[in-house]
Amino acid sequence: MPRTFLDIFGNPLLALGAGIGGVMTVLSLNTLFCIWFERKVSAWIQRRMGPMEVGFHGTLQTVADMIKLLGKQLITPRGVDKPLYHLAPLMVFAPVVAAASLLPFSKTVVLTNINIGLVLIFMFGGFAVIGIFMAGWGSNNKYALLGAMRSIAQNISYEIPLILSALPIVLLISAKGPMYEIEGEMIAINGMNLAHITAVQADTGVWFVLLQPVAMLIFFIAILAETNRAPFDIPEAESELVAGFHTEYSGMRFGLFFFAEYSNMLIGSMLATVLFFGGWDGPILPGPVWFFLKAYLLIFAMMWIRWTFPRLRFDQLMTFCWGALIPLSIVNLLVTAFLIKVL
Amino acid sequence: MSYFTTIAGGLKSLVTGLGITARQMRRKPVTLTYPHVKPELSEAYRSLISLVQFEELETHDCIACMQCVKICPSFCIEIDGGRVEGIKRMRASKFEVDFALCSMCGLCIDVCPTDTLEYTKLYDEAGYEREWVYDLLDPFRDFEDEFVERQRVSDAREAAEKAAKRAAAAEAKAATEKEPEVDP
Amino acid sequence: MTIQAWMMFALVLFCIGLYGVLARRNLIGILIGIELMLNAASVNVLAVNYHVANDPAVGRIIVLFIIGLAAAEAAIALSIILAVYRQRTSIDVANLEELKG
Amino acid sequence: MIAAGLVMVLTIAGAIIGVGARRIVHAIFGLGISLAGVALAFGLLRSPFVAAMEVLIYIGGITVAMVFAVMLSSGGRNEPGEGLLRRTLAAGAALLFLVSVGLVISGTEFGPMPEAVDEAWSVQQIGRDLLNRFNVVFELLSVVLLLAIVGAITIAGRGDESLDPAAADEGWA
Amino acid sequence: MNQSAPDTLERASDDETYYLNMGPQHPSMHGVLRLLLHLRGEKILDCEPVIGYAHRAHEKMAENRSYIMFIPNTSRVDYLSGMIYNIGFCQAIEKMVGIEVPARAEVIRVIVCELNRIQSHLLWLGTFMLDLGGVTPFLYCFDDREEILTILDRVTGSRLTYAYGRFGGVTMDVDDVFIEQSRAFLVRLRERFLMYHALIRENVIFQERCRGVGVISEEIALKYGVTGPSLRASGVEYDVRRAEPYGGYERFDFEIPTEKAGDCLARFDVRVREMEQSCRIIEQGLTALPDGPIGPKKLIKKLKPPKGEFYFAVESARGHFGMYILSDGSDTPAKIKLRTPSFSSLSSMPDVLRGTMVADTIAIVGSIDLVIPEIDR
Amino acid sequence: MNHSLIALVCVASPLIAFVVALVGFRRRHGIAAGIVLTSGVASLVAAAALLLTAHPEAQAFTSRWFVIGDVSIEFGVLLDGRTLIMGAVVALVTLCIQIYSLSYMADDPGRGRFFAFLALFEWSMLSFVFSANLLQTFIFWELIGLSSFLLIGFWYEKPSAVAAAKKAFIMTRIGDVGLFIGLILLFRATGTLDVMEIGRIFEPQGQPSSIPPGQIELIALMLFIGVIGKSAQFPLHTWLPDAMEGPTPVSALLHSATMVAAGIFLVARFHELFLDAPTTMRVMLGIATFTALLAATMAMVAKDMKRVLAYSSISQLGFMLIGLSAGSLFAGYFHLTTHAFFKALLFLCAGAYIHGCGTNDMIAMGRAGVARMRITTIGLVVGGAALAGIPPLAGFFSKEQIIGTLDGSGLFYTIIRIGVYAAAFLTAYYSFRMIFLITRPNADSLAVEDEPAHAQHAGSDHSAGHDPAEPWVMCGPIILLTLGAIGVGFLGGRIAALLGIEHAHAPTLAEMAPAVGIALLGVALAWFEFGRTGARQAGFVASFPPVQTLFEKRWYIDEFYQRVFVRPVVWFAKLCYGTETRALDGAADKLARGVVRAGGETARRHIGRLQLYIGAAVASVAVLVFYLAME
Repeated sequence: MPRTFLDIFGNPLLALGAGIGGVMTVLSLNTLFCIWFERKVSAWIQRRMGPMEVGFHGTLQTVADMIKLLGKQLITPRGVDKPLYHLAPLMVFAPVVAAASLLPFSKTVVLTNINIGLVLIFMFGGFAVIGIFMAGWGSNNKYALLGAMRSIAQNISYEIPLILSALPIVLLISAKGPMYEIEGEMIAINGMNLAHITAVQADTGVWFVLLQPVAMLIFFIAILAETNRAPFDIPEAESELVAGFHTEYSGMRFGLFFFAEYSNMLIGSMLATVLFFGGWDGPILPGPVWFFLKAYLLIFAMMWIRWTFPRLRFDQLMTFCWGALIPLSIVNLLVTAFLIKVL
Repeated sequence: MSYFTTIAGGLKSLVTGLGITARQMRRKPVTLTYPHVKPELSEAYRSLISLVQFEELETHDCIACMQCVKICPSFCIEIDGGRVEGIKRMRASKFEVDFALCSMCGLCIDVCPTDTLEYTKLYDEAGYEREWVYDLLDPFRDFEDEFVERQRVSDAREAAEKAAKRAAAAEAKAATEKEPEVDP
Repeated sequence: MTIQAWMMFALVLFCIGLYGVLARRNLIGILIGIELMLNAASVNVLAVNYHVANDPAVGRIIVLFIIGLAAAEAAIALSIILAVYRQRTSIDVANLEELKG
Repeated sequence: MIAAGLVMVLTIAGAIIGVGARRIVHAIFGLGISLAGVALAFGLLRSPFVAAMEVLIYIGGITVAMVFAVMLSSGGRNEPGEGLLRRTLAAGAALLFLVSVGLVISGTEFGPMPEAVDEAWSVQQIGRDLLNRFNVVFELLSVVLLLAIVGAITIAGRGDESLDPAAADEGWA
Repeated sequence: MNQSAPDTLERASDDETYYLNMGPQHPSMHGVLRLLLHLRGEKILDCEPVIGYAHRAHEKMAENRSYIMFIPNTSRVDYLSGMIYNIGFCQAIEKMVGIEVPARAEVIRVIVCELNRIQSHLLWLGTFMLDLGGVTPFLYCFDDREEILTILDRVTGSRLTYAYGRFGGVTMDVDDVFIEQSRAFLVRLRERFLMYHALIRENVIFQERCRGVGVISEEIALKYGVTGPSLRASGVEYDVRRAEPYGGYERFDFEIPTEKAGDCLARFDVRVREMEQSCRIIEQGLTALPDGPIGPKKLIKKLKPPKGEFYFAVESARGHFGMYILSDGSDTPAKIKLRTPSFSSLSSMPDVLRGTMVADTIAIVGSIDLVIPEIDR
Repeated sequence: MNHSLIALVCVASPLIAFVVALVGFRRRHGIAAGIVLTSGVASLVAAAALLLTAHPEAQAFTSRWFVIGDVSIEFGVLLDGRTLIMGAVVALVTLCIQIYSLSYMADDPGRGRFFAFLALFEWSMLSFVFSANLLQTFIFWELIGLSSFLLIGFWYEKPSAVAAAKKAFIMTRIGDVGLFIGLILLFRATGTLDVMEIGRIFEPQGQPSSIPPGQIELIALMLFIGVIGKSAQFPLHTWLPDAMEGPTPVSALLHSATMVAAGIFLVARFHELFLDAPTTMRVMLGIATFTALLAATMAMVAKDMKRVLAYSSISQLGFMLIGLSAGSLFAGYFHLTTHAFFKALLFLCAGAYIHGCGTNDMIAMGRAGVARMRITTIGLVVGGAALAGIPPLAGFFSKEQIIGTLDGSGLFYTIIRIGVYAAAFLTAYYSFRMIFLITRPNADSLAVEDEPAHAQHAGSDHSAGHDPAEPWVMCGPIILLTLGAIGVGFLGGRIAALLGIEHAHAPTLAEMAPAVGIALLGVALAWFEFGRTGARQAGFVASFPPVQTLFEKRWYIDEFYQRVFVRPVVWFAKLCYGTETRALDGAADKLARGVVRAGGETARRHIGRLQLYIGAAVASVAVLVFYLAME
């Protein structure tokens, strides 16, 4: 089983510092890359060039934008609920970092190895809702408030299919247990341990997307909704709500929301990679490379989808969740449980 | 049954959409990288107006007839001018256009009796003040005296020719008029 | 931490919740107090479970039940609050003292 | 030890904001802080799963529902403050309770701490227990939850009236 | 939360009504239009359009200049069907005074007007998709529209505000290159229609967003005088080109597409089918382009129509565009009143929007194809 | 896959479909129908798989639900011959009817709800059939009642439908009381809720020693009361004809293989117990025979096609009970199976006709030329002939079996036998009367159409004269059931084997002769009166107007109930009301006013200051605790 940072550094504080540093670095680079990538993908799809000026093919464009955002004045509009308004970007951002530290990106070294990693990630996902609400409420802006309400309703609703479509994996892993041999080592296997999930996939050579295509689809859709990506980008639907819950934010505060969104995308794709695509499992290339490759392929799919489809209406979104995804995921879960019991 | 056909149809439409965008992704971009590449303007491109430099005159041919001033819907042309000492032709002494007002409709060009107005090929001109007055005569000022001189010469020659002609004609006429007198 | 410390902590939390229930005029404020009291009870249960009980799973299950019940209670309470608000456009308990014979 | 102390301080502070804040939205966030502290306390008591559930359900669910209730009701503005008398009386009652029960707690002798049996439980164990030993309670709880949902919808639901343009029209007449 | 309840409200409202300003500056309003929405949750109880933010007094300007000087103004009233307005005004004056138009000029006018109609519809298609959240089709539509603009640019010298019409003809003649370009464009457009069909019309999300949304019933449409594609989508087969043919349209063979449903989807379908019909008209025009002059030898600058009133209407991309001209016998009109289709379409909005959701508002307002300056004139 | 899982699929899929359809897609009818149909197919496949693979020996698969004291309440499925056959029949017929409803209900605004209810019904019925436990049996028995109530009253905007649904519900509830008592007694007597266990207790020859014979009789009688209610036997049969107010597919579902058959199935289920109660069996035999005859006479004169079929259902249910109570599980069960096919078929045909021409009146139907609906008419003829017992159709074999079991001697049995023969004769007569009225309409005959035509189906706008359409979704089930009505009769041996019984009675030609003869006689009479060219199309009872009226008025049983039960009860209730309001209340009011005044004073002090009360309570508790702590 992989060594954790705690094993490597010995001292918990040191491990924590290294972990946070590592995660922040990865997330920052990811955000820089993703924004550029998103602009490029949209440009390709729309037969444009995208950013071309700063750096080779505009690669440094995001850096320039970031510097611009950093230099911008942090406007605090009159009438905002100050504590909430100021805390909101951090509240949106902090859980993301915490959630990112739970993912097993490599076979040998991970940040943390917790038996209930899956639940914790969902837990941190739940935190973000509060942040969004704080932003929407604190801004004292109608569009922001409407966006926040939509966002909360959407996030809470889509958490259900998200969890329900992850549960079949937990069942599949647990069914292998209680003891399972990985590379000659018998371990007490745990269905909610992300490292175990990856290890079992790598060991059997069967990625769970093959066993659980329906769950994969639901999970992917739910992640799209959780990260407020089109066609579920209703909380920030620019044609309706201007910019949704972060309408009133400027400068780096706005940057943090952006940061959180792209980090969320990365975490969602990474989680999907772990659950359905075998995590770091892959030939020739080292594990982390595979891991990020898969995650970025999923991110590419997200962008592709965003730049292809129109947006759903809010009630349609909810109907889709409660009327289609949740029943389907329940049926899928039941069928999986059934088959595991039978086979 | 329709339930499943609906779902399948919906999914198919989504996949089709993705396929289309994927196909477009492989095509070349259609944009022009503007500051690096200049756009090609069409022949008829309507832009700021300027005065034509006629080959034979070596200058413009504005006769200050005020047609364009009258027809301009933006009231942005100001012309002064009149008879220049010594030549027959009317000449504009002031031709100013406030391009902040001009709407490039082209009516002045249509209406110009001497066809001395034309469009420039400037597409990225911009004014920075409320009044953005161009003196269209500016490029021609230096030639004006020369032209007037030339014109005077040619006018004089013309006048002389004309006078000669007229004289000849008068003679002829007189001759023809006289003849009957002689005749009877 | 000793069990006494945990229990005192839970007691303080409970009393703060109690104060909220007694003092607030806003129905949602009262509900917040109730939630605090429930959480105090949960802490207490887990503390006892951790320090004294022989069967470690029982306490956790009880807490899970408490959480579940709290969810149900909150749902009902909030819907009642909304209904009250709709009825008299206020969620101040002072306006609800109408139980006059 | 230090961690536990910090957690307690955090929880109590959150709770004080929760009951003391003038603005109800701030109170709800105080509650959120307090609940996060409680979750950390659960973690210290070696029950991370329960802690996760606490966060998921309390913070992710209940506080958010409260926030929604605030948005749908008064909007959290111009609330009357509580009178001094009211606060004093409430504080007195709470303090009385604190002192008397505190005395009881401090006077009680608890048995010795049993062997730490951390590995004896796990999520699987909880699941198994829920469905075997406690299945009647489990089912009762599910019934209660179902009824709560149905009840909540019935009480708070405005029915289809608001979704019907014609009815909305009539509302104007 | 109604701290900003405006005093323009006459109707009593309860505490739960929520007021939201859509515009005048809002990403989804294609101009400076302000919709004051009365919401309950996200449902619209009522809607008040507030106009006038883009008012430029075109009608007043007409009273201060001669007829010909008004020509550039016309294409600025509705900048998306500028050509149609422009030529429509010329046609009105020609009919009023009795100026003959040469056959070639007439056909050229039809061709450029239909090209203009197509580009207007394409732009509508793109922005409508943008309102629905689909950014990519918008750029595809603009790509196509760009072709039309290039073609028109070659003959008119302008891409948007064409002052192409003159009394009795047009300013510039078309050449073979124009014909070739137009034909090539038609071929390309027909291919693109297939793509749009697959990408947009077949898309299940698009259908969900549009089907049954914003139904303008025939009754409401007639009540408010909604015209153009929005009217035809409600099942009324009214098109000025057919009802009161002008400018040689009677010689062309085309259909008037109608739909029954009256919802956004029907309006979409009608517009797309209309583009196809325009393609047909252009093709016929290109084939049958006669030789001859394109206008009077000398520009008609001054005209003094007889005293009296005159009304003339053309079918713009948005519907019935009417010009009411009051002449006092001098060379400047005493009054020109423009009847613009967007204004009537907007008037119907409160009735249509009531009971829909905020997101639908965007779709519905987008689907009726408003050009705000046209409303404000 | 083992059998328990298949059975679970069979039972659970309708439930899932019901929930999903009702919760998610009530207004999206196509989707709801699709889901329900899918579940129907799943159930049918599962039931068929069970039938083809399972052992005829009884197996029970149960899992514990909860334990109260010593009794563990279990849920599960019991698989033996009886349940397997019944399950397959139920699933097949239900699926046919679901498919059929696609077209029949095509224009109904509440289609989604309808299909959801169909799924609910299927679930209840299947769970009832497969139930391994008395409690489960009872729960699903009641659920059947509930779902039939929902289905009969489906068109709830029609007052008559609501009344019919209410009537069906109440009538069967009367029987349910008996059933409930019977089940409790049974539980007390045997000490177990396990159906298999109960079967084992009563199985051996002779009566079980542990239970006194009188008690067995009582239990059997009580159970039989439940059966009377559910299976519409005299005297609780009156709800069934009224239940025709429901949509025709519902009639087909409820009155062929399912709801009414539940009663019969209950008797079959506990047949061992009934065999140990000879006296009750005689009572049952008598009642069943009487019911068969009574209903047949009603069917003779009815004009409404669905009513004819309803009466015939009652009559045929009587036949089944005759078979069972004469001691032959096989005879009754076989008839139950065959009846399911041909009666469902006939109902579907009736529905198709009604759909086609918009009237329920057979005479009007015939004159409207519905016989041109070929497939339906073939179905009608086959179904009618099967009902009449014409060889070699299904009804013949099973009815022949029933007649064959009546081999007792003595006056009682003689009377019974005469009654059965008469009922069989009348069955043949009325079924062919129906066929001839429809296939050989005669505008010149004496037959009179009901005016105004009693149209049930709201959605039909076909005018008489043009060819009514036969959509394939309607024809499919009809064809399938026609094949069933032809073929099932030959499966007697297999059914007997599944029931674990030797083919009890292999009839000889001589034994067959009277039954066939009687049936043919009935057919001949029907031909003479209705079928031949120039027939008067008036039955022989028309010559005796009082009798005709008696039959048409259903022997005045409904009126009798009205007079004897309903009116006195209403009168008594009014009396009570009067007494209470005038005499008692007057006194009470005075008293109450005093109390109210006293309470008012108290209440003024209690105005709902909840927090104050809580604070006071907490403070007092705290003081108490403080005091205790100080001790």
